[in-house]
Amino acid sequence: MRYLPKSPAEREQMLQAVGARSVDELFRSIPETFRLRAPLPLPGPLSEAEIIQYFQARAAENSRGFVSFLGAGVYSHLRSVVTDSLVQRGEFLTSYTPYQAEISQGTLTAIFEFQTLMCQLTAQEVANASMYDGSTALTEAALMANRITGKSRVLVARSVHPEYREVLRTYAKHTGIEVEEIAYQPSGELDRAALNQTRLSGAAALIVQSPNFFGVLEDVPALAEAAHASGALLVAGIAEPVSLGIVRPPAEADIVAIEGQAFGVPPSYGGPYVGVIATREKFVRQMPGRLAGQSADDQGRRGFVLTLATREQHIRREKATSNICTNEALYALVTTIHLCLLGKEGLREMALQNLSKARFALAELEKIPGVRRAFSGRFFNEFALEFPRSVKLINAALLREKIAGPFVLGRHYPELTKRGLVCVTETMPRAEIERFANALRRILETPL
Amino acid sequence: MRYLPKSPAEREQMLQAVGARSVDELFRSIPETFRLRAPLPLPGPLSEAEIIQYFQARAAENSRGFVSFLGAGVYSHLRSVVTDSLVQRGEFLTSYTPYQAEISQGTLTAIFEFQTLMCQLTAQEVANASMYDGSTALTEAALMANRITGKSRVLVARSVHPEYREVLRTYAKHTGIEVEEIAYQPSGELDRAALNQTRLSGAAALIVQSPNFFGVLEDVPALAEAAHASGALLVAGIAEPVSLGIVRPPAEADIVAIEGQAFGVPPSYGGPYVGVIATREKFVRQMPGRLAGQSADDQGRRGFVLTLATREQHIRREKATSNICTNEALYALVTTIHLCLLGKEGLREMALQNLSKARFALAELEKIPGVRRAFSGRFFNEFALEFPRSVKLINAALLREKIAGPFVLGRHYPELTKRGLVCVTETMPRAEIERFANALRRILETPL
Amino acid sequence: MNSKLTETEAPARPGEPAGMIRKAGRHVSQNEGLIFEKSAPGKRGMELPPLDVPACNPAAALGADFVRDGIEGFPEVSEIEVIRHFTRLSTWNYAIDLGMYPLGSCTMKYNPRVNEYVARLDGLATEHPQQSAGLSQGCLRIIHDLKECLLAITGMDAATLQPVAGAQGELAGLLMIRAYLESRGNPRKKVLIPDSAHGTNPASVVIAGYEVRNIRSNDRGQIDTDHLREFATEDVAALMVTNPSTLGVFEERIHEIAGILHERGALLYMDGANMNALAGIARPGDFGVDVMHLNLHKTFSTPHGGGGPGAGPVMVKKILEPFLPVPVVVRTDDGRFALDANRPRSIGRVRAYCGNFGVLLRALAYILAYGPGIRQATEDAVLNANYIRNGIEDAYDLPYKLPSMHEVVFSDSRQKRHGVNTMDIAKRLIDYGFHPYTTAFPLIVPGALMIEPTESESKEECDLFIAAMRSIAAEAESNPEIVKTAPHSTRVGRLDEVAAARKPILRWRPSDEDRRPETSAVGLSKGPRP
Amino acid sequence: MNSKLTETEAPARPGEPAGMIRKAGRHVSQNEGLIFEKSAPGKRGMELPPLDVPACNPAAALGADFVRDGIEGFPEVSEIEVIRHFTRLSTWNYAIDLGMYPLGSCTMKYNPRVNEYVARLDGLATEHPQQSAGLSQGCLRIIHDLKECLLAITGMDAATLQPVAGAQGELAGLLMIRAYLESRGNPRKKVLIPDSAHGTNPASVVIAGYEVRNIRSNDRGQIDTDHLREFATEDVAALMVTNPSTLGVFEERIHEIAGILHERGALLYMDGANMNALAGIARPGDFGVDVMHLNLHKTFSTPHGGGGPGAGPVMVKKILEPFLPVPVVVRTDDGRFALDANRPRSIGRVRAYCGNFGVLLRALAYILAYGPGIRQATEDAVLNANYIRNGIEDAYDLPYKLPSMHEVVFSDSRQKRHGVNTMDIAKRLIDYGFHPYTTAFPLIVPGALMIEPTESESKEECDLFIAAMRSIAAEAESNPEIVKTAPHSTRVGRLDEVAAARKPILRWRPSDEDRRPETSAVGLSKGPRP
Ligand SMILES: Cc1ncc(COP(=O)(O)O)c(C=O)c1O
Ligand SMILES: Cc1ncc(COP(=O)(O)O)c(C=O)c1O
Repeated sequence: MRYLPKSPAEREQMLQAVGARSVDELFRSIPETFRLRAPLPLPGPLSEAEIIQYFQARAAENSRGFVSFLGAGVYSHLRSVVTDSLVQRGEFLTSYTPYQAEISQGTLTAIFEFQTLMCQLTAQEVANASMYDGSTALTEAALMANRITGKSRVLVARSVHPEYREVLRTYAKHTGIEVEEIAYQPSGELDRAALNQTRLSGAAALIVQSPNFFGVLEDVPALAEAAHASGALLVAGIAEPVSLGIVRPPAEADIVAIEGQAFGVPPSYGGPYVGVIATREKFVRQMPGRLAGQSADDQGRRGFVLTLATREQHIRREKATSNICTNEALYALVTTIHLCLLGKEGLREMALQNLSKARFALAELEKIPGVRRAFSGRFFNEFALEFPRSVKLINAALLREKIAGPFVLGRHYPELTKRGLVCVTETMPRAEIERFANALRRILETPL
Repeated sequence: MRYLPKSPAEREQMLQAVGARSVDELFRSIPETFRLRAPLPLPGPLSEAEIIQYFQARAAENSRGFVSFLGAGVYSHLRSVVTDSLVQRGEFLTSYTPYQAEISQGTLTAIFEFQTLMCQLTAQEVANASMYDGSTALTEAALMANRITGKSRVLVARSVHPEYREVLRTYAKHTGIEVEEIAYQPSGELDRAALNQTRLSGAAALIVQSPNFFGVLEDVPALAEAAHASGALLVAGIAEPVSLGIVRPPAEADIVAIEGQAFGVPPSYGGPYVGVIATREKFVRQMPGRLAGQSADDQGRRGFVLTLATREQHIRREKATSNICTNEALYALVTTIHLCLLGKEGLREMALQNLSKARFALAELEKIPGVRRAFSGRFFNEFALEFPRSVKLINAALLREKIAGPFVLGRHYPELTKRGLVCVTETMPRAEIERFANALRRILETPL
Repeated sequence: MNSKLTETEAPARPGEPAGMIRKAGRHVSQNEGLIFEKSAPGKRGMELPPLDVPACNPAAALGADFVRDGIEGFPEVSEIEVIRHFTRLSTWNYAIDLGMYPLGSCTMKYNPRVNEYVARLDGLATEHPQQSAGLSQGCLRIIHDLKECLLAITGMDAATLQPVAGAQGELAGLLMIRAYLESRGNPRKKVLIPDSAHGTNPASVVIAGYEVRNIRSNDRGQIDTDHLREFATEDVAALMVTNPSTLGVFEERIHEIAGILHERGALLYMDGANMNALAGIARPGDFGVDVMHLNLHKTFSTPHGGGGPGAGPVMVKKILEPFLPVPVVVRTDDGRFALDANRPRSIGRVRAYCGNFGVLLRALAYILAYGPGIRQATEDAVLNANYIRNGIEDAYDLPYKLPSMHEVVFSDSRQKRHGVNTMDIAKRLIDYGFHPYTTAFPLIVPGALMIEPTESESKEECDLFIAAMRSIAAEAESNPEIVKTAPHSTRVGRLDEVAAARKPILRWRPSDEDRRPETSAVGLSKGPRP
Repeated sequence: MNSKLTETEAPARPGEPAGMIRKAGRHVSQNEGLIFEKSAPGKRGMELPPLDVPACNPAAALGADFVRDGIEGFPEVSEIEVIRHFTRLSTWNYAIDLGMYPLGSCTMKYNPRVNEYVARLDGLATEHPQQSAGLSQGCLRIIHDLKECLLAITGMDAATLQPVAGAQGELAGLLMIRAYLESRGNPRKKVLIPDSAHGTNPASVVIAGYEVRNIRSNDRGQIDTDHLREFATEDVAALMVTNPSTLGVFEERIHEIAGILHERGALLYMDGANMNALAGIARPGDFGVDVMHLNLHKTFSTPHGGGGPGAGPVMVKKILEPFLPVPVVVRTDDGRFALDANRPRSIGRVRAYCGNFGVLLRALAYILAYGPGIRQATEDAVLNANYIRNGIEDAYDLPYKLPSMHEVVFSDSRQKRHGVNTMDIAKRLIDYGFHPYTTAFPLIVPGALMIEPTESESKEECDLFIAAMRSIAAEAESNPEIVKTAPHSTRVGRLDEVAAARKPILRWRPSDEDRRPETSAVGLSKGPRP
């Protein structure tokens, strides 16, 4: 087998060296009854060429040839081939967690740069080496708030990504954390009225997302003020971080939970992505996940190491700040390289293009009779539309035009079956936006 | 511009450092009249994304979706993604000719391995670090034979790749080398009758190719004997080296000129490929091209260097064995990695699959009324067919079936307008062979 | 430092005595500052196609106080600088592609290149997790096919592929146990964990709302069944056992252990991180396991990438199927695939979407390459571990003598006498051209040397490793200093971890430039001459 | 060796004096034998899909005496061994991706990654050169578009993109000159070449059937026009001039030179290898050049790949168009592209098919990225060369003082006094983290240091280079020994080239194993213990 570097003769020599008559002897500690006699019923073995054929066949069964206006937590942005060619270097791709600093300085230096970039983007003081993704980062932020405040109730806006809220509930359920949801107002922003002191007081944290699931920006400074007024922390989730290129950072939030996918990570049907938690220096010891820190050797040469490990499971076990061990290091590296390439100007320009294209698309779509914007709040590259009929029906028709249409808000918000989310990034050509608008007009003109 | 690592401020500082008031001053030695004022009328600048769009558009204008039975000097064989991922490492891709051995040991070691592999394949004693391709390798082999023998006439079989012969004529014309062609016989082999002593005597070399352009194997030992009998050298060209996995190597030839494309190099519309010259140790000083040799440092550590450079243009100038400088090093590396992966068994298996598939295809095609094999000689993975009508017409019809049909021998052999070359490698699925046969049958059944 | 250097340099020379450094030398290596130190206003590394719609004014679009200006300190560098920066950094790493990476419990095996290739195919990497099932048949089929393979390998009944790491798999598995017990009236209070367990086990137990109760191993490193009988009370929900254990030995009485738990209505959870010792040889489903997770980034070769990503599928017995996380990939009668999220008894979601699809895809590619031949990989992995054990057994103390499976755990007790501990030996291995083994784990072995070669190592590489370990053992006696101060061949020496934790510097700040110890180019930008 | 090591090690330390080694340190590096030394019967690195037709018997198919058996000594290794072998080898190379590669005349600039990406696209890499023009419109369009770009940059009238290297371009150009002169009655006998020319020039002249006549440069490194007048007799076919010359200086009287030749019915050939100094600034077509070649692997950034591939398009004036090699890519009235091979006056083919298409494609991608902005690249290249010249002018002898363009040539005459020559300085640069410049070329500068930074180098990298060169100049006086014995930081020291040429070992042979100096794993396979 091509992955195995042994010849039959070498296997024999090695068996002799260990004094075993047969390879079965090596498994003698497994009770006879549990040892398989028959080969496993698995497909294969396949040659490399056949493996490629299998996956090409699968790829052809997906959405190839369709134009998609989906965002809803996962965003298509330009990526440079430079990033991919660098992360595929074996030295990055096939190395382990950098516990042995002296021969892991490449990874450690990159993590240190990643942490710095995340702090710069969020206007926070410290960021960790990565979490699984945005949904678990937001969830861990809630658990972290609970540890910091010692309070067990968290308030989460209904405008937070529905699947993030599901994950939060799963984790919260048996850690004694009570999750309360806060409604949204017609603007799509969190309903400040529903956020009275009584609900806030005694809460560990108020958890919002900005831009939120409806694409609407929350007023982070105001919400932070409200939360702080009653001793709660503000946790800000960010699922579309490209917005940070132009939108005011959540400096007033106490914990920021990011989904970094938009920074050069392919959609890949849901993962791997890269989550991050950024926060204030004073909370660092309550942070989950790994941290790289600067140090020096006996000759004063700068180097980096994993640090503050006493927070982690391999040292603290049941007292750890989290059970996370393997994280998403390779995608933190992707994000780091991508942001270095994009740079200060590039990130701003990309954000501006999103801002402009989304507005162009909205204008085109609003021209269609019966179609109007669903929420009045500020938005970045995603907005909800109200349609004269159910989004499901509309999407069925759009599929025939090779368009993957608006995200069906009704899936998670029963009250919004006629509303759909449209996302337009810099990757969407004007011509496709116009084609979408024309298709939609035609569809709505034809009576049911 | 993204490829340029300077900020405007840095350019200013550097201009000041060199004491220039403006960048134009740096070009003062170019007479004013010749300095361009207007920008060049070039397309661009394009971003990375636009460059990819441009080339994807071009790719869509080619043969995508067609099945091809073309060989005729360029062969489609399985390649491993491993090869491509290794040659794209910057350390190989972006390094220069290894003149500075101490920091080029990677390239030099690989060249040494390449030379060894080429010797093993051809049963020759020495091989060089690469030539441009098969056509120039064969041509340089002729010039080399001329230098070795001091004779100026070369005999070349008409069954040698027609474009190779054209290149030979171009190079021979003004180096005082006379090129005489030798006919082929019905078997497709060189016509031994035409090869009488009178023609051979006084000739520097007899030049053949095996498998030849018709896909037919030449009887190298016999031809070598004939050539040697009258003091001529035998030059053997090999355009389909995968044959060497199963076919007897040209051990009796004095010079072997190889086109290595079949060993893992993509067709890429004609290049880059990789030529090689292999020969006897005693002729090494007449060889063109670079050579890597083993050496050691002052502590006896093994290392490799470019050697016998006194043959080359940078030392010998007009007295050099060739004008070649830049060669095809990266593709010699591709070939080396590919052959290491394939290995002894793999190469033989691949050759056997070619042998078997070509015979299966021939049998299927010969079942078609009016279609018969054109030459009776031994063949590897390519054979010529005789059709009841012109191949041009047949191909026109096959195009409609999304098949790129037989190579039109009439293009180079006026007497063979009804003959076409069919190549079948291990990459051709049985189903496609059958589809081809059925299409051909249908076409020939419909009267003109 | 030179005397030490001489030691590490010398072996690269000919005619060296046996046991000197054969595998590695030293070579020139590029210094490099942080990317921020290369930044200059106006440099660009990536450009965008021109905007093809009217540009809008951000302040007008968002309101002035919602707009930010340029990010202070954000890098501005060119494409070639990025290429060089990360290429240079990469050369400071050790990797599987460079040599043996014998980290015990981590299963650092070869990561096939074709898996990287297929993961990037247009039509797979490009697929959006929110697109309809109708447009995702290829992705769903991949998830389904992998699930079938993993069920065959583990002998379990149902599975979720949503968890994105082993630890998350543990949590999902424990939550299913809890949901199951709850459905039978009482979730119970405790989960038993052997003292040899990995840290994520207890950490996950807590999030699942259980108390951890550690149970000790007997002097053979096996679970003490009497002890277990006594601890497995009515309020115990489950035992989390790693099998083979982190000592690399099979729990010979695993079936009896399962029996003890089942008698008492508790379940058996198996941490499957060590499945590389069993794939194709034995199936946990056959020896009494109720729930288990797999680490696809270990047993199934998906690249660790410097710490992640991973995937931690959870395999369960029928009784637990109703509690699987949502959504579940189902095959409808017409042979098409769908996502079923409507499962009232589910524990809910542990992560958004369908988990780390890109990792699942690679694991399937790996399994397809072997087919039933995966047994050969397991055999080679166990053969390598035993070959290494046999090669150094007389030089290092082996606290637990039971037959080794895929890994072997020694202790540094013999070297300790010379003041040399497991960390010193590990660092010295670097000079010999190897990545260290896992140190100080499992906790039941003081000063542990945990060695897992995997099947990816040739006899040649194993022989070099054995020679290196023997040579270091000799050095520990003849020249302990050189071991205690290792590594000597790396661009930076041992780094001060204590200082790093005392005054943490966790991010670059402009001011850092001045106090950067290692000169980097920035120090030069002032120009070379005074 | 340690004292030297101290020198090279020390600079990596803080507080070092100016002029010490800042750019590089040393790091552990894997040893590795030859692939043949890792071979063992039965190992496989690549497997094939099963044969889907009946397998034939080779002896029956070919006749027993046409069949060969297994190739003796051919490697048998696994996929991971191949990955490790070539990954390890690669780490022994220096490369543009690692730092400045200032080889004069070689134009080692950044090789954009996107060019590698597009060259591999399905529909481009997959295209067969024998397929009909109808199925090749995309490829032909790429060749056509590139030709148009190159004509715009050079100001010439027609071109062939078939030559696959500069040297082949030279030959093609000279053959066209010959064909043209022949068509006018007399091919003539000689081609004039300045003494500063590259070795391929005279070598190509001979293949074109001409005699080489060297003409000397004047004391300013320019062509001596009086001398030229005297040499440019009736039997001179052409002058081959490199402009800017290999001294990096522009031939200020190039137009007058063209005049002299044209008066006498001879043509002016320009070696365009140094076009990186002119692109966007001046066009050879404007200053009297009749024929020229370009090195796309230099000026237009296609990767050198350790020695090749390249492409050497030849650009000509109208009068030479009829003689272009066949085939020529033409655009038909309907806007489609075709290959015209029916050109009776053509010099014929210089290579099969359409040349190195994959290289042409990359060059076009490079040009499209810059567009008219290519002028900026040229300006930066010339700025870097002058900045470096200015930075070390007082430390090294500059034999020719005319303004430098893209490169600058010093001589080692000052260092010679201390017994240090250009090769020593070059080797010492390696310890400082740089690839050496070009040594001992051009021949008119004894002990030349030929330095070409290209536009791809940042100010930071240039400053480090200047500091290194200045430091070495100081070492040449204070400690010549350390320079003469350099490099000290590489895994192998200076290799004995004389011995290599005296008894050439040009291939591995099984027997070599025994006498391999550097121990490799094979020495170990016998097992670590006596
Ligand atoms: C035995 C064992 N259990 C659990 C884990 C945790 O898996 P992960 O790191 O994927 O969360 C690991 C790996 O670190 C392990 O070795
Ligand atoms: C000035 C000059 N002319 C000609 C050549 C020859 O070009 P090539 O190596 O592509 O044949 C070179 C490059 O080596 C060169 O530098």
